[in-house]
Amino acid sequence: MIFTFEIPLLLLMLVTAAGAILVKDLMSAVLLLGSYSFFLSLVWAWLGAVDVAFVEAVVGAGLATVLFLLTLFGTAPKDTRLRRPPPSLTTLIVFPLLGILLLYAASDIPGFGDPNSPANIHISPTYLERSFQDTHTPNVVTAVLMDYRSLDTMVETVVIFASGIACALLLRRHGK
Amino acid sequence: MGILSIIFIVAGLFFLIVAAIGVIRFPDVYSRSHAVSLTDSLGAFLMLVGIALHEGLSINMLKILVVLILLYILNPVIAHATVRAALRSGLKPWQKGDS
Amino acid sequence: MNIFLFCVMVSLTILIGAYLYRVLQGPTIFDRLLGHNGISTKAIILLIVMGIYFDRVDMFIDISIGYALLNLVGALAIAKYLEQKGHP
Amino acid sequence: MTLFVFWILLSASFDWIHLSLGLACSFAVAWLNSGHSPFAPKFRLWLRVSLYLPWLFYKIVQSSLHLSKLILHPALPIDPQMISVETKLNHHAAVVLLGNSITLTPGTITAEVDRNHLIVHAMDKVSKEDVTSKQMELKIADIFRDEKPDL
Repeated sequence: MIFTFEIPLLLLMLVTAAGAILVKDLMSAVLLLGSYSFFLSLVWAWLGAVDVAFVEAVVGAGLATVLFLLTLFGTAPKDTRLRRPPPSLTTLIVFPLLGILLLYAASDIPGFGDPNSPANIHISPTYLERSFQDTHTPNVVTAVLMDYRSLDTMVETVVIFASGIACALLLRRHGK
Repeated sequence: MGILSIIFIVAGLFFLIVAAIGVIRFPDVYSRSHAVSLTDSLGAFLMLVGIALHEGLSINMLKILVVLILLYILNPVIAHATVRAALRSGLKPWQKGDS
Repeated sequence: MNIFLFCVMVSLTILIGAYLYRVLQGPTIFDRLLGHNGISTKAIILLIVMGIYFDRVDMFIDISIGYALLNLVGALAIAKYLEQKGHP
Repeated sequence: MTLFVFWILLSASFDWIHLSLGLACSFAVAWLNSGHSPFAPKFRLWLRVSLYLPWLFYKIVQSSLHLSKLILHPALPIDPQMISVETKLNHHAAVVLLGNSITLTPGTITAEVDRNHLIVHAMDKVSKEDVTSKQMELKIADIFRDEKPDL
């Protein structure tokens, strides 16, 4: 009963993504991407990852739409109809192979919610039992992100900061 | 309490379905926006009140009411912005004689 | 009650599909904007129903408040943009 | 003040740290934004607005039933038209409330607002009557009868 509900959501996501590629006009593509991130966030919420869903809603639906709009506002949206060359032979061969490889690798991943998978045996119980004594943070996800993996998170933040600075530099030169 | 909330939710669902039919059937932007406004005002109201009744008196019910008030304030603003943008960019409204 | 809520969720998803048809098909950009708005309203309601279904309303309701605010921001930005540029 | 209540609703925790932090944040936000608001709502006004809301809800239910009858009718007997309405309201918030009520009522949508001139898109004759009968405007003028005109 529980797992059947994701399938219509995933189907809607597929339709939206295909529409965003196929649609002729860039504004509509931006709107479709907004709807896409709504659906993605619904899927996250359905799987129980409420924090990820919140971030997806904020970044995907709010910020990304506004940023895309700013980009369209800065460039010329009238001329940028999608002109795609037909795919070359290499693309036609390599990408299905890559897909098959990924599916093959995915068959090794333990099933969703499998109690015998390695992550569920060792790591999750430790985090769940000890995170409150260790860190005094009520939210386990926050504890994992900010305490157990704080170095990782810090370097991620550095990467995002660097990309932000790069964008600011590029836009400043554009403004002169 | 349970029966009442089920009645409210089913009524809200009925209005949502009607609004979706309207969104598909209506001929132009302006009249479609009426259908969307039907969703926002009555469908969402009935759904959320039904859910709040099901939840019972607690902090969550108050939060659901906050969502409801937000919807009531923000959705007319969005509908008005859409229709004004359509009007200012020179889209002609559908008249009765058109096909 | 749980089965009833599940039926409500499935029918909301079908309704989202109807709006998605309008977003994909819409002759002008404003139709797509309206469909987007309708989709987000449905998503807010769907989130709260989902919260009831899981008995974790306190977590899900915060996302729906965030949705409602963000939807306003995005839609207003798009509408302002379209007012200035004119529709294609 | 309103922001503080909002904070309490959102955080739903009542320790001293949370409460004082929320109080500080809401005062800071209110202080930062105090220059923009054209008028400060008074308590008497809120009371009258909350008395106005049930009537608005009654109108919403009535016109929703009418609009869903229109939608489900097989021949789709709609006659959409643009009408322009002059209002005598002379207060910013009153005009905002009027436009919001018109948009919230299914069947009519405010398309353009000038100072006291609204362009309304109406679905058919019945919903056109709603706007042209001035009923809503009289109610709102009654709410704002004591305020100083600022338009």
